[in-house]
Amino acid sequence: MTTIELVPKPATIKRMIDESRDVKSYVLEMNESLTMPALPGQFVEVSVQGYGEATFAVTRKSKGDREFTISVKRIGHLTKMLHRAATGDIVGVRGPYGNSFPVDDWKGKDILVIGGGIGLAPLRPVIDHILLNRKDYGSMEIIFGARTPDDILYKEDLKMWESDKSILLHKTIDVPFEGWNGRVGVVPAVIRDLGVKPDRRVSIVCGPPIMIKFTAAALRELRWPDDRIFTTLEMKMQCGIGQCGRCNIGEKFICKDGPVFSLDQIPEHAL
Amino acid sequence: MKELRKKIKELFENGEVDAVLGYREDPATGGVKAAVFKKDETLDDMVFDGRCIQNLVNYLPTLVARYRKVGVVLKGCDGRSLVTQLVEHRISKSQIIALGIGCEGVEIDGREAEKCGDCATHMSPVADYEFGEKEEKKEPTFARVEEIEKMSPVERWKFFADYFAKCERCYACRQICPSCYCEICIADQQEPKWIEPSAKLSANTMWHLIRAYHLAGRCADCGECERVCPQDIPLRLLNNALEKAVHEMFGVRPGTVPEEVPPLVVLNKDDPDRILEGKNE
Amino acid sequence: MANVGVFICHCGVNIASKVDVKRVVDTLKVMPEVGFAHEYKFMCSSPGQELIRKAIRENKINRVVVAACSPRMHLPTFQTALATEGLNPYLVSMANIREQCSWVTDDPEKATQKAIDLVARQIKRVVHQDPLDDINVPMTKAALVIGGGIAGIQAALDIADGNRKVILVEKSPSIGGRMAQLDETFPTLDCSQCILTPKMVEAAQHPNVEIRVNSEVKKVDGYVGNFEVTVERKATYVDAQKCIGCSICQEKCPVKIVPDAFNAGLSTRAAIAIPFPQAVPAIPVIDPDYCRKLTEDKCGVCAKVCPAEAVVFDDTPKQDTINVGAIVVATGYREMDPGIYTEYGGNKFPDVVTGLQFERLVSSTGPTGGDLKRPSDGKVPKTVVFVQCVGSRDESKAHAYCSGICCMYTAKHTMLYKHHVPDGQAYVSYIDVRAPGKTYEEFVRRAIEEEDARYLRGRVAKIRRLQNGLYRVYTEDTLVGRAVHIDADMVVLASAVEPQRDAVRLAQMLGIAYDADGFYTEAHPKLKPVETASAGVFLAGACQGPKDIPASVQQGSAAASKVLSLFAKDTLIISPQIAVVDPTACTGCLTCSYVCHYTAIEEKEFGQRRVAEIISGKCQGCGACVATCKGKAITLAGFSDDEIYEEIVSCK
Amino acid sequence: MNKWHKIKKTDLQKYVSRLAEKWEVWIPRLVDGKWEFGIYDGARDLDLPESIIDVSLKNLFFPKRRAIATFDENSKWSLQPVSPERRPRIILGLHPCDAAGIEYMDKVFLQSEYKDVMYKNERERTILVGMLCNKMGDDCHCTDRGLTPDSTSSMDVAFVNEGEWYFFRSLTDKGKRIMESKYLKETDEGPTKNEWPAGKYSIASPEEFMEMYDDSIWHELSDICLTCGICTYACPTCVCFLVADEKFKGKGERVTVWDSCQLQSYSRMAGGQNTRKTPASRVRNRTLDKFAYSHLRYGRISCTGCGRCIMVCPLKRSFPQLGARLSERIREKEKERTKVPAESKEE
Amino acid sequence: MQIDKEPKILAILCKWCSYAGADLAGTSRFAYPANVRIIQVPCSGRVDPVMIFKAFVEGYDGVMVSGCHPGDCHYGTGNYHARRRMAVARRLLQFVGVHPERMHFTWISAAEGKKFAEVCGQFTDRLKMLSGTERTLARKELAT
Repeated sequence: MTTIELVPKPATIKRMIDESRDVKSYVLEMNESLTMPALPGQFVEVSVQGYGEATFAVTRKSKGDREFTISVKRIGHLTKMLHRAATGDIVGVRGPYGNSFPVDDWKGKDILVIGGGIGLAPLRPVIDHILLNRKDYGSMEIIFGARTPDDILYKEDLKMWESDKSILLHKTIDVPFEGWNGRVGVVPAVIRDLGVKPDRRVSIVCGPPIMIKFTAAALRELRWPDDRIFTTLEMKMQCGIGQCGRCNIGEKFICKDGPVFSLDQIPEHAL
Repeated sequence: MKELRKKIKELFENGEVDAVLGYREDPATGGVKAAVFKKDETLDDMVFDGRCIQNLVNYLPTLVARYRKVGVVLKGCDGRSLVTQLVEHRISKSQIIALGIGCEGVEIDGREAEKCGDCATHMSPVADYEFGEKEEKKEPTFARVEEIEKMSPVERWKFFADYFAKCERCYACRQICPSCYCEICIADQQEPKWIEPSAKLSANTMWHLIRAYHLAGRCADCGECERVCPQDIPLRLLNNALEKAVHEMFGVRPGTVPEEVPPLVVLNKDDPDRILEGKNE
Repeated sequence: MANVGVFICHCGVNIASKVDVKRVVDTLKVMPEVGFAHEYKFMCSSPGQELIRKAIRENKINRVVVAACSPRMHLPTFQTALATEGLNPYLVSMANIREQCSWVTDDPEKATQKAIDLVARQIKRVVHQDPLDDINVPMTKAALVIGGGIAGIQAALDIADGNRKVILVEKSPSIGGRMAQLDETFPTLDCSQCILTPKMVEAAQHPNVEIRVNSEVKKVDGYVGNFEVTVERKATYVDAQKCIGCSICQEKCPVKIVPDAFNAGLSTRAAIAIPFPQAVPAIPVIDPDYCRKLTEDKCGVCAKVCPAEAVVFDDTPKQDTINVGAIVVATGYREMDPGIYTEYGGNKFPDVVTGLQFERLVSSTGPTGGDLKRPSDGKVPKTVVFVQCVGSRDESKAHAYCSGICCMYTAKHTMLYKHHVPDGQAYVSYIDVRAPGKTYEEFVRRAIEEEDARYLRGRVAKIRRLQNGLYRVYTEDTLVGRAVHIDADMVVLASAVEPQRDAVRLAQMLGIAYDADGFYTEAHPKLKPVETASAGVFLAGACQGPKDIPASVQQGSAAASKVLSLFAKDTLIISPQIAVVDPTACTGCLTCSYVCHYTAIEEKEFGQRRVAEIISGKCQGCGACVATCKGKAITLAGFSDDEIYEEIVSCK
Repeated sequence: MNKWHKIKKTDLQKYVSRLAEKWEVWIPRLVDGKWEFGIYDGARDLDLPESIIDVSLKNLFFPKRRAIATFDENSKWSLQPVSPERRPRIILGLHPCDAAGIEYMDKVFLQSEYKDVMYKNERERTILVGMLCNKMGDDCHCTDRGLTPDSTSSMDVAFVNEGEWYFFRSLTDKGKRIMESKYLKETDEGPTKNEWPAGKYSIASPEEFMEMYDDSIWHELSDICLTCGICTYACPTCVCFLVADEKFKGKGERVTVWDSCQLQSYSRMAGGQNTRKTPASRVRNRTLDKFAYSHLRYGRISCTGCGRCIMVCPLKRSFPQLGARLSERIREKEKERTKVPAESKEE
Repeated sequence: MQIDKEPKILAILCKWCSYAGADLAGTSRFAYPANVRIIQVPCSGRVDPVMIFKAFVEGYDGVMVSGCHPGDCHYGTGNYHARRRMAVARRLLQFVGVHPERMHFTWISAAEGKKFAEVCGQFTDRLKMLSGTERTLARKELAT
């Protein structure tokens, strides 16, 4: 290795998709025939020259490893800059970092995907992977919750998944909203309503910290064992390589030892 | 001291306080330490003397979150900083029992602290109970500030730049200051970076200017910032310069009048325009 | 980041003669932010705007910088151009290279350099501009009018005629205000009540007007379009629903010693009484300080005689909240208590009365039934001295301002006096006569020339009561330069017009400004005469400053038209360039609230903390709070720290 | 084991001057009453402190501000890594705890999947010439941390101050490179071995510390802490950093800047979430990181016992005492637990 | 000592009065030195002294802040708050060695185009009188 890992490589914004009020997705193509071989659950550090960097889950791959997509919720200074970008702009990327969902271990199993808001982003590659290798996996059920209908992401994917006979999709919004005829209620409540059984299934959960916490509680109530509940944690990460220090849960670094954990691997306070 | 202990005991017994913030003898160092005394703890090692330089007000916001009612031992300068805390809704007076102690000056390394030489507030302006002598008020002289003011601009900048260059940006001055309590300090903000994170003269200058400005009309001159500065930057000098300015221009001595709103948010249509020209009048 | 389109305007030769526009374009088009750069003769023209629109369509620019004249001139033009192409109008920024460059720089080289710098800076800035959406606030299309005097009645009627609901709150038992107390009005000498009463009745009967007498505003929450006002109805001890207004109670009530406010304290009335014969509503009220039932639990005659069983001794004050979208403040004035003028014997000599008391003394509904008699002995006064400017234009004792109405009503008084006492002599002690209204000067001349009022220019020094019951008025006649004294039967003091006693309290509730005297301050002395610092709160009548009936009525109508034009929209559209608090960064010190001129900053709960919140309906976007916030928790959209920082650091 | 070489104390300055011809030599020097490392320029007499040097060596390997890349604002993307400093250097006069600090930084930056090449470069260009301590300073407590004032681990050359002589011995091949000198005489003698007292504050094991995560004691321990973070800047093994871009007049640098887990801003995420919002949680993080996490990650607790945290603390709080208090509490809890009857344990 | 480089001036002007005044200077063709850079803010009350500090650190020779005359503030009272802030900022900057002539805080109305041009000219002249060292504080490099 000749250059410091912390210095990113350039990638070009190929396409931008307005997902919701405050979320945009960016399809990034690596410049100079570089690749980004991200596995489902892995993340990248994206930087804007002059404005530092931030962590984003890779939410889709395309063109082999040349292109990948990130979804950006406008929340901090870097995401604000990204939202001002135009196609053709160049950003810096480094990664992929972190572990990934053990999709190979799950072969033959039924999968339950539970996403809240932008938390669906790191889970989408898992869904993509299963759909691509459909016969290797059993049934797939997706529960997706958003705060309001305006906050629903990946509308095209949802439409596709809805029409796919091999997927059972539940969409829900947190509180009643004019013009919304679908399910209403927060994700943990929906899980209880549906009474989702562990059976031969593994579940993967991602969303805001509070949602993960209560979803885990709901699943445990339904007698899901901890080692079959997977989550990907969104603590503050910066360096992505286990050096800057801030993303630790006890001795573990989320960026290095995670971000994917089954609940039995992390202490309760990490939730 | 006896009376103070007696009063605290009484307050505990009557259930009027759940904890008392004071100073405790520290046999390990021969000094004193800030300490939280609880109901059934001994008060025998509680002290108040020249070694009690630390401003305890900084701990109050954390403590009032944990205890229903907190007693606090206050020197005059500490009391002044409590005033600002109360006005800015940091702490509710209803959660505080202020135990004012007539302060005869405190020491740094065995010598009277510089701030005490120019002290005009020996008793806390807010005190539910007062102990000890309440010395007569006098006006601060700001002799050290005046010395600097006598220098030429070039000399002044040389003087401060040498200090600013040394700053490590450890923010000990910020952390120890009761009045520095922003959720996100302007120095930690990413965009825009009014103050760049790395320690260099330009960013350090920004930090010290902004720190001083943000404390203008609020600083109680407890001097803690200067005491804890690992690089011995004369931070009090900056604070004092503005304390002097605020008094000259607006007639306010921050923290000396309970419930007085900080002068920089006070509307006064009659301020003379000459203050914009920096005239010393 | 971003893809900025840059458009440089020649402005004919206005810019191009000094600035090498071509060079500006060439220098800037290599900036990494710039995706498109072009020059044109007149950017503000249709083809110029089309250039921008085309670049948005074809070059996919997502930010625009127009370098042309001052943004004060054409920013809205270019904002519209963006909006037509579906780009948010707040994504354009203007570089002022005409007023602030080509027109003020002599050297073309320097002008070109400066232009490059200014445009480059705007390019850097525009990247940090974010899309903003106009804020739509729903509105309650009902108005509250505070004060039932002529200004308030006029405002209420005009709003009601505009088909909007109005709640008219009046603290006394009847609407009508000061005008109801007047006898005849200048300059036409028509009977005040004759012109006022129909209006009062119209208000009472108007289906869109709800009159709430005996009521006061206690609290005002909310903001334009959405005020929540707490109104308290005082205990009146009479059920207004049941009362038929027969006034038997008033006749039978044995307590007849209550000072009659309507007669300015010159007479007394019963403890239960209708305030005056033409009162609207004509419902009596019990004065709890005098009523024997309420003070001693004796008597109770009124309840016994009432045919409608309307007397309720256990009445209590009641509060309720009303929702309105706009508020008209028409609380009027009060006459200054002349007691401070001890040298005039104000409040001490029975026959030294105020202007308003004189009105009652000559009024047919007054204590003397319209026969002018002096209060001390009922004698018809043969000599009356009218003293002008008592408390007005007298900074040392009372007020610096001119009360405006006294010159005219004094002229009227001399005439009324002459009509009542044709052989009497009226003297007027004055400083200047101010009669600028239509036919006002003629009116004063008539008083002097036709009605024999004797005007003496000078200030009255002292009034002494003589043994013979006369009052010696020491004054001077500066026009001839000598001291004079007049022995008068009666003296009338033109006591100053003052704001109501509780004017400041109400102003603070409403968040409107008031001057040092306590009169409410309009938003702009010339261009916004009825608006206030609080959006949705308007002023009418003498609460804003001394004024006569015509002016009060005008202002009432003006305020009503402002209310109606506000209500003409379906929702309230507020500029998005306002301040917003990030509650996660706010410490809750609330020092920002001290600097807010519009009382737009309130406290709210956020998790376990209290933080500041800016009411978007009230915020006007000045940014004073932003500069106060040390933790930078407040952002002013359109003038954010981001944008200003970029402008500071990107200057070469 | 390489042989001892001895050098007359009066010759040391000459020896160092000779070294400085070829190398960049860093030696301790007194600046404003504090010992810190600086480049030897021969201007002052060499004076080597016998114990702790106030400012740790961290800044020489992992500076407070470190530009990792440069960029030009006039292009869309121009981030280029900075080229590393290649000049070889010697750091002379560091102490065993300093070397232990470097040993720990090696684990963080080099024994990782992603090696920090800039740090690696700094290490490779440096010969560490350590001086064993003759005494322990007031705040020194290395003997509590599995070190002694004469540990030589991680040094390339170690030397001992004894009487009129310094005894030098190279410990690595790199170290040998500076042993060729006319001033250094090979000798069969050696310095006398000192006996060092056992540690004052024994501490519990990392596993036991881990058990304390949810204990209420953190409030007590953080009650008077200002969480100013000055201890973390002074600490030779606190290497947390933040990454930021700094710009001026069209040029920019991406820098790493020291950060501190004691500061509220450290764990604050965009949007306001903060996993370490309370002072107690921050004090806990630092304490457990020193005594437990580091051990679980790298097999060694990261406190070297240098005592700098005590020296710089505005309140003069003693970190070793804090560790001891915690260990005491662990033992108390242990006792309580053994008292609890077996049945109720099931709950 | 005079240095020939034109002093660089940052003028922070309120939108309603002073910026309009600067526009009027243009409309009336009152020329003033080309090194004045104007930033528009809604009100002088928006001006945070932090901006002034930054301007000096970034290398401006002079900083000017101007708003509506007292009593004329479009937002009622913003300029009164600005007056207090600017006064304190000036005292602080002077205290650390920024030459008093490098700051100019004033009121310029929308009708005072001539005044604006004059103020800029005089400010520039005064700055030219200062020596190079009297104009420091500004950083020179990225890492300084």
